Amino acid sequence: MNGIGGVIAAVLVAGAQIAAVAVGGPLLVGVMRKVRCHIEGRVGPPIHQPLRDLRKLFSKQCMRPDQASWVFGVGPVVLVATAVLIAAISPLATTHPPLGQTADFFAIVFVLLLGSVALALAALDTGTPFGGMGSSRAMTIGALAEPALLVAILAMSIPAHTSNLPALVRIGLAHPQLIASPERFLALGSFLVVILAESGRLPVDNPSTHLELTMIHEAMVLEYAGPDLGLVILGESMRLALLLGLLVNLLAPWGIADRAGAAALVIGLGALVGKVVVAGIVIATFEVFTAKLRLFRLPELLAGAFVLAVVGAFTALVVR
Amino acid sequence: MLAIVVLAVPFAAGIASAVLPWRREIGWLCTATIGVVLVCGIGLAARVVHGPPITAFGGALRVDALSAFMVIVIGAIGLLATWQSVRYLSLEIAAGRSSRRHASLYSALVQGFVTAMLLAVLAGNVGVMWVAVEATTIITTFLVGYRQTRGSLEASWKYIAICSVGIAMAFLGTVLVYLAALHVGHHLHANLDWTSLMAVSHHLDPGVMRLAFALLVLGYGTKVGLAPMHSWLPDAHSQAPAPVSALMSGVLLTVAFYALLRFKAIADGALGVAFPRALLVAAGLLSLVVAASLLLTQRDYKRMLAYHSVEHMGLLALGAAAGTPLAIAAVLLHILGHGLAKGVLFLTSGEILHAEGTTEIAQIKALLARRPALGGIFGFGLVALLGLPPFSLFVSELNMVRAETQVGLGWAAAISLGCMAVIFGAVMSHGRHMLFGSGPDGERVHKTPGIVTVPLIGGLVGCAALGVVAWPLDSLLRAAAQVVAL
Amino acid sequence: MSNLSLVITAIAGLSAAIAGCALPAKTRVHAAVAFTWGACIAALVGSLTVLHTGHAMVLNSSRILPLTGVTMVLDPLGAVFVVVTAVVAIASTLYWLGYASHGLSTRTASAALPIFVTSMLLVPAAGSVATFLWLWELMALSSLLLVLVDQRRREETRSAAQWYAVMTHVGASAILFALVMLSAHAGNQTFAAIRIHAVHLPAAVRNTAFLLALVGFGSKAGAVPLHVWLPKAHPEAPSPASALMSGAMVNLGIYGIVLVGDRLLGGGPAWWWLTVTAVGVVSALFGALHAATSTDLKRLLAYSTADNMGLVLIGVGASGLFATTGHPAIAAIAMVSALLLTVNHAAFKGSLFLSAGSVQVATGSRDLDGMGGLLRRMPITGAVFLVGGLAIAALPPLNGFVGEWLLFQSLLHGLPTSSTAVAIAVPVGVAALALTGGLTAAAFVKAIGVGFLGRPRSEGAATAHEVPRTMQLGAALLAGACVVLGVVPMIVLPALERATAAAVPGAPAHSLRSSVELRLAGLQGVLAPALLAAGLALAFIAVIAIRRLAQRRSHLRLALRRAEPWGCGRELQTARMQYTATSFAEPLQQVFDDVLRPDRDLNVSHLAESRYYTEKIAYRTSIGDVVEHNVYRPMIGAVNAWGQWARGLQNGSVHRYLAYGLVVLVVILAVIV
Amino acid sequence: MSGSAYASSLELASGVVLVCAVVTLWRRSLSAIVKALAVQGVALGVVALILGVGKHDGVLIAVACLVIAAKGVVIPVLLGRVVAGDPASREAAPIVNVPASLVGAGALTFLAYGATGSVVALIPTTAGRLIPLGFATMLIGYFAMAVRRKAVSQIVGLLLVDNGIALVAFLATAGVPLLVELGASLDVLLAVVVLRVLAAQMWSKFGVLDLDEMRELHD
Repeated sequence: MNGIGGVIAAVLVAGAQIAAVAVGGPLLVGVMRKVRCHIEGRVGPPIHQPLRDLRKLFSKQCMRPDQASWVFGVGPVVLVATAVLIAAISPLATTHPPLGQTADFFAIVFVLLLGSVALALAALDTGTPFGGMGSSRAMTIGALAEPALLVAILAMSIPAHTSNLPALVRIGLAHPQLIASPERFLALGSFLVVILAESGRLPVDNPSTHLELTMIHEAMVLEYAGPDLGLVILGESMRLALLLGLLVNLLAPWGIADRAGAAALVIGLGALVGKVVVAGIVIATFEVFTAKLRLFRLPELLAGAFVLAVVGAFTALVVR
Repeated sequence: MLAIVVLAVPFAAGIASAVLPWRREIGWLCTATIGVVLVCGIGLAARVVHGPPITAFGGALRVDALSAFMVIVIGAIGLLATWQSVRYLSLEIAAGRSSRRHASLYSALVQGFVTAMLLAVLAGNVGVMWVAVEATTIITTFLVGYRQTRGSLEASWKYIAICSVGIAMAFLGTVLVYLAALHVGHHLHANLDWTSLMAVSHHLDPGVMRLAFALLVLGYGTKVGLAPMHSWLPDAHSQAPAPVSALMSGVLLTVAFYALLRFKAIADGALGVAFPRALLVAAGLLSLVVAASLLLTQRDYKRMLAYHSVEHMGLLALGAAAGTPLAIAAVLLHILGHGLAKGVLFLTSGEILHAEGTTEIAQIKALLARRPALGGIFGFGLVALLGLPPFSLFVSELNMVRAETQVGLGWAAAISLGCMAVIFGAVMSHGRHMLFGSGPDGERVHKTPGIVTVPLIGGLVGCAALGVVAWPLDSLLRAAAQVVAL
Repeated sequence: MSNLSLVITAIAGLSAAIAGCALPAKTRVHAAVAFTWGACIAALVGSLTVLHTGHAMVLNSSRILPLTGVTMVLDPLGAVFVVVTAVVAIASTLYWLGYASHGLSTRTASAALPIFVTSMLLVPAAGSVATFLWLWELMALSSLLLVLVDQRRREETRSAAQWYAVMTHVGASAILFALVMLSAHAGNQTFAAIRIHAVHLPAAVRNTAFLLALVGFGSKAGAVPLHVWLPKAHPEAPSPASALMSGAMVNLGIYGIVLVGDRLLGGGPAWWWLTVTAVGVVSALFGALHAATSTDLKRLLAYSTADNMGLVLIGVGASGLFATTGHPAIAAIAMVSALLLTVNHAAFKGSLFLSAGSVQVATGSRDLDGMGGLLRRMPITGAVFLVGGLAIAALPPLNGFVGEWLLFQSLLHGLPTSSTAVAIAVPVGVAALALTGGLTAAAFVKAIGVGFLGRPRSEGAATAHEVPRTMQLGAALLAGACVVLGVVPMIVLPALERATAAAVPGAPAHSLRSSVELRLAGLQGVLAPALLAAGLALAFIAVIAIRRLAQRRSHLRLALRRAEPWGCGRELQTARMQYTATSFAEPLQQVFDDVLRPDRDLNVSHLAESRYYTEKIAYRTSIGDVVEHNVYRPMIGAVNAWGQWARGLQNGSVHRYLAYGLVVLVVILAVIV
Repeated sequence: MSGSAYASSLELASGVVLVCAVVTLWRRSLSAIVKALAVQGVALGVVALILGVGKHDGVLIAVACLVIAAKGVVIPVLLGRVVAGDPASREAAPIVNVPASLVGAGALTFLAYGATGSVVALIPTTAGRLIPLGFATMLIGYFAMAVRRKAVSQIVGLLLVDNGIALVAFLATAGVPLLVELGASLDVLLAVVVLRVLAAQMWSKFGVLDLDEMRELHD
């Protein structure tokens, strides 16, 4: 990739990935709702309903609590910005994303953490009990999920001798036996539980509820309206899509573009969308049949994920 | 010549103040005499540091680097004490607790006390040294009982009873040393001169010397306040008037320790290092443990300072047990540093007793808030005593621990550090209850007259200077250490 | 190397102290600050030249400190700590200018602070046992005086000062005995001689010396079993002093461990470093947990100091572990990460303590449950606290993240090793790193959210207004350092590498080739903080642009509307309805209940007439320090019991005293016979 | 004087010194104790006299006369006046009862013999053999001070210690150099005077001569 040509190509790839995630996210949420309704015997709204909601929200008037400071407004923007940044640099459609060498798994996790911390702070700024309740629970779950996540990354990085995400995917592509190895499954298992916790899916938090006692994510964003609410919903759905995309690429990297070129990129995007939709469907069906865990039973779930990751790390150590 | 002046001047002052009824001018005269003693001491030290020891009266008085250093110690703390005793006496007379005649007796006794200590330090003859130390006991008994209260009477009885028995042991030890010296072969000119004893120390009979040194450590240990025989110290020092307890705690204990050092030099020659070291380590550690235990629940700040002396004497014993030139130099520096700090603290406690009327720690609240000058000096005095920089006690304690570890007494040094940590905690909590807190609002801040605070601050600054600047004392310390070191 | 800078530092410090206690009240603080800055700049210049050239700066003088003389050797390792102390000191003294009118202008305080700063500047430059210990204890004494500044008003300050003094003294005695043991075998007491003779010291001496040094320096760094003084002393000290203590003094505990463990003893058996790592893990978790659940702002910051020092200890332990198991390159990276964590911690903890001080000055209290809405009333202090909080929570654009990333990389790449100890230590280390990161994020979201956002919960918070400009500038200086270190850490790393080469035996000179990114030599770990920050900024601007575009395109063009937030339909929203720090931390307290052991007492008072009607229910919960409660209280009780028993020794009867003497005489005579 | 008479008289005198020490432990009434002290002082003087005559040492003879005068006459008279002033001049309830203290005295004598083995070995003469007697007197004196309640009996105990040491001094080294000897005896004399003054003050001011009640200064 020489000079200007390289830069343009990189911008194109980044644009493609960002667009895919920005549009794909809400669509994925729509698909998952559709699957739920289908299993529950209802027709349910069309798949692109979330996109239409976003368009409606962006044209509405923006409201702010009277005592809130600038942090309230910045929260959603940071949430979406972090999602956009990760979408640009992580290996979704191609194993050579722009600025690929900086896409360290550790860095990506902490950028996501920045997004959720920004949202938690914004929730506290509203001055209502719901904001405090939501951010307190979210931060507790975030703190408990952190060890499982990092040890999972450790388990996946040990055999590959690097924690750089594109490199992990490339090595996974080149050596399939690395993927089939037990530590990769254990690590991805705990990674899946962490994804459900981070994006507020069912066993951890019911996305469609308004009940004070149970809602975690919903409580944080109660005060948002208009474009702010739109940004929050967009951000949440992009994060879900991103995390599932990473999970899928680490589990089954087939079809991802390994070499430069528009054709490979298109195939990569197609494969990505397909795999993510499949993952979404699996999660949606799983959600239909599980109930939400009580808040103080969550530590056991996250501890289970942590144990999975630790066992993965030890197998990675012992096997090598 | 200087040696005779050092002795004669305080003696004359003693006679003068005994005869004339007490007035402030007489008090200042006595302080001036001690100033002269200090100046002579420095003069002696300057001459003796590099030159040979000076003798006077045909060898009866002998001044070597060690005794010159002790004269400086006596002079410095004596100056502080006599400076304060002028104020002490005028306050006592004003309060009607003692008459002019009684005050003149007091200053005469103090001058006699200083003269006796100077004689003990300058004596070339070990017997004369014993007599001088015994004389100090008798003189200080009256000074301890000066206040005529029931407590001071009881304290002086215990003081004279325990110290006389202890000193008698020391006399028996001296006799046995003399006996061993007599039977070294040439009976003729054997006498109790320290130099001749040192010359012949390798031929002394080990059996007799072991018995003699044990009795000497027990005997002089009583006067030093080492553990088994320390019980008189807290009573005597807490009941005596402040200037006297400053003198006793700061100087008298170390003069007795000086005597112990002299005899240790002889014993090392006769018995080798093992036995004296074992004895001194045992005494030192026992003193440290006893001091640490009894400081924990102390309720009287004068007794707290007295037990602190027991601790520091224990440290000196440990340092002397190590015996290397570095150890003895550190011990000597510690003697001067401790003398200054303890003197300042006892004088301040005297002022606090006069101002507050009680020696109970519990009844004194927010001293720093109500009497900033006194509280500040008392606080920094405690800091100096606990061995924190910039004061000299930190440097001397560090080097004593270093010397002990080099000689293989690491375990003893560790126990001493442990005891010092316990004592630090205990004194810290007592100090906190006395010094900190806010006084009852509305009470005006009491000012302490400059005449009182100037010498005390001077003493503390001197102690700090000793701890920082090495220039004047370093050579004197090393020369003095060579006299008794291994 | 001309050792002029050390001399100037000492003289300037001394004159600052003299100016501090001699001059009248008005000019006292300004003169002291001016001289202290002189000392800091001199030390800064000296240490930067040492770091640049790599040669140590030596100063010997036998005229100071009787019997031993003074030896000063400033090597690259010490220089790093001097630079950190100087920067934190400059910021704190700048802050002090504004803070002086709020109670830090007494004679002792304005003399003690310059001495405290100067002694901290010179401790890393000490070259012999006596000099090091002299400066160390002087630092302890001056910081004690600073803790005691406003002891008149509060009982907690007095008891905190006593805890602090006793524990520091016990630590100092441990260090003293360790260094004396090493120097006793080595003949003379300079560090150079010790290093030469350390090789053939018997193993018992080396182990005891290292453990004692770990106890002494660990207590200064706030390692858990010995941390009890930290959450007591730091909150009670005036803010510039607590910023200096947390920003610079605790680092010297780390310097001590590296000095004794690596430089003097030249590394040791694996179990040494496993102990250090274990202590680090326990400290990190314990500190983070207590930070997450404490409601006093400064106490929260003090516990997070213990937590960060725990992370640094993990780094130091890992570096030692890798050095013993034959990975010098990774050991070097682990040491660089430990040093970077220390530097970062100095920057953000300093700014946090200073801004917490400004909050205390403005609202009059430190209790988070009484604050709120301060960001609107104190914009700059709020912003500084926000930056500091995000930095300590290790979030990307700021410096906390770079340090933790480097530590994670060194742990990761040290893994495929033969020794099982390392194989167990590393995952546990990573887990601790992660949980601590999560808990710290929760703690600082609480501190920022409850403290600065939402509605003011007390009269003090409602009427708070911004503090004088110098105080804001002091805190902002360190917050700026956080941002710069976060985006461009490369300016610091070469210096840290040179320091590591001096500390870790056998470490390669250049462990990370750092240009725009941090590329680990010989490994595939790369991080480009600058690019990440740029990407974030770009994305942020893009999103705002899209949002504004969507807003303008919508035909309604409605302005921003401020309205009552939703309170389940209640008309009047009061500040009491918000979450407080206690309620925010309640889930975490619930989860970690058996570690924290909060003491709850509930008393219900019934009406006189009948037990079935309750008159008043009072519920009080507070989280004490488990270590203090179960370890220190029983010890103190035992010591006091021993004191009570010992009083019997001196019961006043002259017969008993004479009997003591007689018994000892008889025993001696029996022994001699 | 012929050899054997010289030796036997020396042994007799030293024996009397030790016996008087035991008597002070045995008898309860203070006046009896003071009388025993006087006898002991005289015996000590006689020992010094015999040694002085034996060695034709004029100084020692002078010292002997001084000892007889001071310890035999002056001090007992001083103490006698104090005892006369105190009506309950009996050692009512000594801390250690009489038989136990006698057994203690025996043990201490045995210990004295053991401890001074090396000293006796050093001096082959008869005087050398008698040194343990002095040592035993000193130990018994110390024991007396530690167990007797009355102030006077403590003074007597102290004097026993001094007499014991003086005996050892005379026997071992035929008296220490004159200057030291004078200083020592002057000190002992002054010590007794001081104790007597204190006892008188205690008696006049606080009406108590039982030392066990003086327990105000304690921790």
